[in-house]
Amino acid sequence: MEKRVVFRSSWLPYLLVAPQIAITVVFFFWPAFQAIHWSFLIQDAFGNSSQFVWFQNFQDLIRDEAYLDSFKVTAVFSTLVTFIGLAVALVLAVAADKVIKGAMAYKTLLIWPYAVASAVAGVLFAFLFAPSVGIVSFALRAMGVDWNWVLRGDQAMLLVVIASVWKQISYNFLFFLAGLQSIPKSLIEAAAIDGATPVRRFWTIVFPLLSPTTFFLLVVNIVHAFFDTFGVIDATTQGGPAGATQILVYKVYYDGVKAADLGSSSAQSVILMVIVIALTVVQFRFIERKVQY
Amino acid sequence: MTRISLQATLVACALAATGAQAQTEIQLWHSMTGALGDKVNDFSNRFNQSQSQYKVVPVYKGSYPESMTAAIAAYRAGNAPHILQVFEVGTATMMAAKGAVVPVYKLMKDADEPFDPKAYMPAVAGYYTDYKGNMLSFPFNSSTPVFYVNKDAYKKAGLDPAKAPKTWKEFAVAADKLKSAGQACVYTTGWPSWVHVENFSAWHNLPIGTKENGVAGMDSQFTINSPQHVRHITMLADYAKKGWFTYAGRRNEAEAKFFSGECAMLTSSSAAQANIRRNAKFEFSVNFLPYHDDIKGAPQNSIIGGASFWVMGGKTNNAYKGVAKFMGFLSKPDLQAEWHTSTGYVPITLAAAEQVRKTDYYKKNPGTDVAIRQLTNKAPTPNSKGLRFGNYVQGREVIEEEIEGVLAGKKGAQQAMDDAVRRGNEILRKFEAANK
Amino acid sequence: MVENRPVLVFLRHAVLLAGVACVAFPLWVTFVASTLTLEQILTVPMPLVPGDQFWANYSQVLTAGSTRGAAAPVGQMMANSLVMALAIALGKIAISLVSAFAIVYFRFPLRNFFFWMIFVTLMLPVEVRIIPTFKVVSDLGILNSYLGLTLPLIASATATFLFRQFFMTIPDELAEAARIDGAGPMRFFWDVVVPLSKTSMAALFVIQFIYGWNQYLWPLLITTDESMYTVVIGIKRMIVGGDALTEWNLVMATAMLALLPPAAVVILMQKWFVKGLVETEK
Amino acid sequence: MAEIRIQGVRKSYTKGTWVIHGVDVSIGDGEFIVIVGPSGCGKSTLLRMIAGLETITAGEISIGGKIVNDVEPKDRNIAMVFQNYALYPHMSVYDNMSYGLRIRGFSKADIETRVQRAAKILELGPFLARKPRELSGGQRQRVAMGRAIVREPAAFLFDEPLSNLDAKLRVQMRLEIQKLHRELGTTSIFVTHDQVEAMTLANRMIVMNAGVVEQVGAPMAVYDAPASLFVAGFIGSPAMNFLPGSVRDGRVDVGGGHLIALPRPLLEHAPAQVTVGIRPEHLVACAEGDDAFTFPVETIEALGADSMVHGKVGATPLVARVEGHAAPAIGSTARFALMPERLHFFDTVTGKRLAA
Repeated sequence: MEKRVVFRSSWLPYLLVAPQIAITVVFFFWPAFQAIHWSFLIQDAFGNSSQFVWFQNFQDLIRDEAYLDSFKVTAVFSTLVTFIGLAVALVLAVAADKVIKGAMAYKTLLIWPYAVASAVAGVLFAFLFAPSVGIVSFALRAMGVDWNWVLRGDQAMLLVVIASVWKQISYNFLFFLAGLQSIPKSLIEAAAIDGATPVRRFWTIVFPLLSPTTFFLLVVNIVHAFFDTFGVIDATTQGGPAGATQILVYKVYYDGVKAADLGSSSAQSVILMVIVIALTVVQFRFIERKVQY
Repeated sequence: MTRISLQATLVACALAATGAQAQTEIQLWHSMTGALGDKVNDFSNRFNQSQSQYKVVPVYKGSYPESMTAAIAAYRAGNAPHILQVFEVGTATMMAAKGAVVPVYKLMKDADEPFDPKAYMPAVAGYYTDYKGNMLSFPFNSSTPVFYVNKDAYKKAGLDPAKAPKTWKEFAVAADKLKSAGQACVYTTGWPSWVHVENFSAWHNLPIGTKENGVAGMDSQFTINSPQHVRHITMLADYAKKGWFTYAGRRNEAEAKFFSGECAMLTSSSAAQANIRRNAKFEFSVNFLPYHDDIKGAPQNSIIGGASFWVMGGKTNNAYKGVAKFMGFLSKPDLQAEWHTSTGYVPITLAAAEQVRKTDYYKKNPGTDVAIRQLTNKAPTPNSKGLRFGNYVQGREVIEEEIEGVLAGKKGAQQAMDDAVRRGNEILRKFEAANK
Repeated sequence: MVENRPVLVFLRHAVLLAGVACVAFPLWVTFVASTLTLEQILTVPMPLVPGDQFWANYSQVLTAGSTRGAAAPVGQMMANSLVMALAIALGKIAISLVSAFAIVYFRFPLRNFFFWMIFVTLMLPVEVRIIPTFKVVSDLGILNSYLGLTLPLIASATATFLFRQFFMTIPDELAEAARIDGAGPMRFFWDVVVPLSKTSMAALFVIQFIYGWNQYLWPLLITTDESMYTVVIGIKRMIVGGDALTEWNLVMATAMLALLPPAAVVILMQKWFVKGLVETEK
Repeated sequence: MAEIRIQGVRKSYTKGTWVIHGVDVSIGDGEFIVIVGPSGCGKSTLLRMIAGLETITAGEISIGGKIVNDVEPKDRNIAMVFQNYALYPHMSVYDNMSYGLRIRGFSKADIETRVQRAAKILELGPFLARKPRELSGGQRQRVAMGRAIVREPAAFLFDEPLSNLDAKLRVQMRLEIQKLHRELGTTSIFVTHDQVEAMTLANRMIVMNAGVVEQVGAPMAVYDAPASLFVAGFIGSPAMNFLPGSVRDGRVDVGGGHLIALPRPLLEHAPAQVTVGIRPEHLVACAEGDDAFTFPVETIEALGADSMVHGKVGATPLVARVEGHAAPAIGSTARFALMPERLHFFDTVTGKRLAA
């Protein structure tokens, strides 16, 4: 789509885009190229010596089982966060869609976690699940669960998944609700007249019609799980135990900042960039299709 | 900013503004929180009042890794502090950073400040001394892992509270009893790698790595997959399975489990004593770390943890004179004795240790001398004077990951320690390559 | 709704109430913990009704901070967070508005190139290029400054796209009428585009305010000076208490303070918030 | 007040494809010109070129004797009324009307008098403080005109200004525009696709098709003598019946056994294929026995005053307009008399009117 009307000026548009382009170049492109450059170097922490090593950082990564594990962890983590988050939000949205009384109140009560920083969410859950003082840990132990996420990877994973899902539910909920409310009532009424039960109506009419929203949320949630959960992980498990919750972004941060291994961290950044670009292309294609549709 | 440093800054600003004869400001970045932080401020103030040429400005910069990261970034950006407190695992990284740091022995020599490395406790100074015997950084807060026992729990389990287990064999007996008596958590530990790999090695006179634990050269290799190491880790896993050992995390999370009474025994830093004393509602004792009596030479001596002050490069000679003066000030026996008794960290000079010993402090505060005694149990061997591995922040994490893997039942101890050695060596090689 | 069986209605409310309870539970525990003494929290299990330490804890954190962790007063951190959130939100709106205006209402060489340049930034979340970005900011000498906190986060493809989409819906005739009325591009921008974009701006403001307030990794990296901490990282630093035990009551009070402003913005500006969410993502 | 001359104006967006193929018209001072044609015929583009909103690829446009090809819209001394009114939604009616004056630096008092005068003419007085969204469609339309009037420009340009209104309002606004033009006497160019608007409003109309001016002339002149099949079909409602046929012996065989004689002046150079045009209103019902034009009645549309009689001659559908109650029964044979002077003859191949 293009505007029919245009203003003509040989300098004004450049002036107008200048701030954005300047910031983009300085804080996006320069660092991105820097990352690519560094991924070919081995440097000491203080930047006093560096050597060009071609693809050695990448080769090391491919052979590093911790890195491969991190891939697996990321896959498991984002899958869980995405599916649990979507499922719970969908149930809530379906329930809220049909509620007339108190709909606004429910909505208000359900959306505020979006405003909570993931690091703060992490802190809240770290407190709830703290091994010795946490109230949920206490309840779990009282129920006979051997709850110790500082050692048990699956429990640590569960913890960060719960915290991330908690934070993401409001977002999914809002989109599902909007999606549900945009489905023409007449369609559902027609199905009801055809004799379909509510459950059947949901699966045969509502859910398929929601699929654009669902697909969109799928991508957004995967991206969320990839990046926005950094705060949750840093505030709770810090990637442990034994790397069980070390997602890719956390490893980039850890290796680059805490372990001062800039070469490896940069190589991981480059790999992440490729992944993100792939994800974006998927999303973009989807948007294109939606436009045609 | 803490209030005191804020004041200091204000004063500095005021001085600069009035154009009065400016003092040379010395930035000190540290990671000491709470009472420890107050002590650092207090020492700085006292130093500032003792003379008028220099002004030490202490700034809390977050945890050890955070403050080190900040300093590295600041160095790269050209505004590093004069003095940086670096935790023990960062030692090799700092040593390798030629040009970024000024070795303390050189600093003191250039400033004509009296300095005798022999005045420092060998178990402490050794950690920060290069192969030629030159002290590279100034040890500040040093502690060592000790063994805490809940005497009340012992009593309840029918054990003799006055007799804490000396060996792991005795430990097993006690653990069994405690468990049978219904103790929810028998034993836990803070800092797993520091206690159960690094100090385990030193305590049993076993090498952690070749080349004298890396002190003699960057081309060292880890040796923590020896049969003795594997046996110890296997034992821990076995204890965990029996419910005698509860893993609490990589840092000091275990301490809360001990002073809340949940766990009856704890191995963690000697510096945790003050905290435990404040919070524990029961009697406890501080003891030497348990050892395996069938390993020859055990118990040897334990090694330290904590942090030292590194002097960053690229500053004026005048500022370095001030830094040297400050370090001289900090080594004074009075000050060291005060630091030791008020914080639980060990004194760094022999004179200070002697001074405290002469008082009745240890009698009044049983257990506070355990750390020193343990550190000086025997003259340090190449295996027990310290360690120096490149990028050991990462290296230690690898070891801890592997131990966690064993405790979680994911792999056997042999496999885990082999993996730890292999992965650790990769980090060492990379560090070696980066610091050619 | 087609049928309204009481059982279904009941079920729906039950599901929703359960959802609300699950969502609110952590908040409740946080609030309760922020009104207790540390000793009360450490007695496992902690009570689930508020205690009497509300004023004590909150005034402590607001004016002095934790006694054991980083000892920066939370009041200062809140101010930093506010500055950061406002600067990011307003800055984003400003630069995105003008760049979207240029891209939509002008034809000029490199226009598509610029457009793609901005688009590509969508693909590079700050987390991915965090270390080199840090290096850039450090080279520019703006570590530990508001400039360093905000500038790198101000460029945003999302906001530019939102405005671009919105401008596309402004009828062409409006610009034509303005041209005939004698308005130049900037006059048109100020007199017509900006007033018409008000709702989009409000929506974007809510989203970006939250985004700015909740930043974690970036301020974590570039602030090492306590006077520059934001409240989100301030909390985290209270937990890594080194040798001391975390003062959970104070941490939780700080957490409440950290989450209240953005939550208030979301709830009070709910209409804009929902609009902003839906539109920025389309 | 001004004369507008359009000479050899052509427009293309992409090289080689012309949207406007070369228009030559001159519009007299105070004239009301309607450009009419189906959508996509280039009429709006032409208007926008006059306004200065589109560049002129070739040719010249002058307003008041001054060539304006490179003159900014604001400096052309024209005002424009848009189809969707293009009112600034966030400004009050008063501000909408005065915006152009404010930009041009008119004094407050001056603006006030002009706006009030326009408001009076358009009966907008009570609405000046309102926002456009608080107005009805007709009122918005009037505000749009008010915005044009206050400027007192040399020419008004109307771009389909009535098409967003409902049928009734459209008729009313049409009358108002007529009245306005009578009062102000400003040169006006009015673009529409609605031939009724064109017929009723225009002093002269320009019929356009596919970027080409088909015919320029007074409405009745165009109606009486459409220059082409296109114009003939476009002007008049219901549309003219076209009976294509081949010429034999001076007569056109339109099928169904009907032969229509060519008027004498055309006889000599008539092409082989000729289309005969008959407006539905020119088929006059007649009694049996006459030399009639007959076809079987298929459908009747009763409109009240008139009835439309549909049928086919050969394969060609045909409509006749008869008096409301005079419709024949469906299935019966309708009989009509043809009035030779009302018949139109076109070259089927070129579409051009056959003229003597």
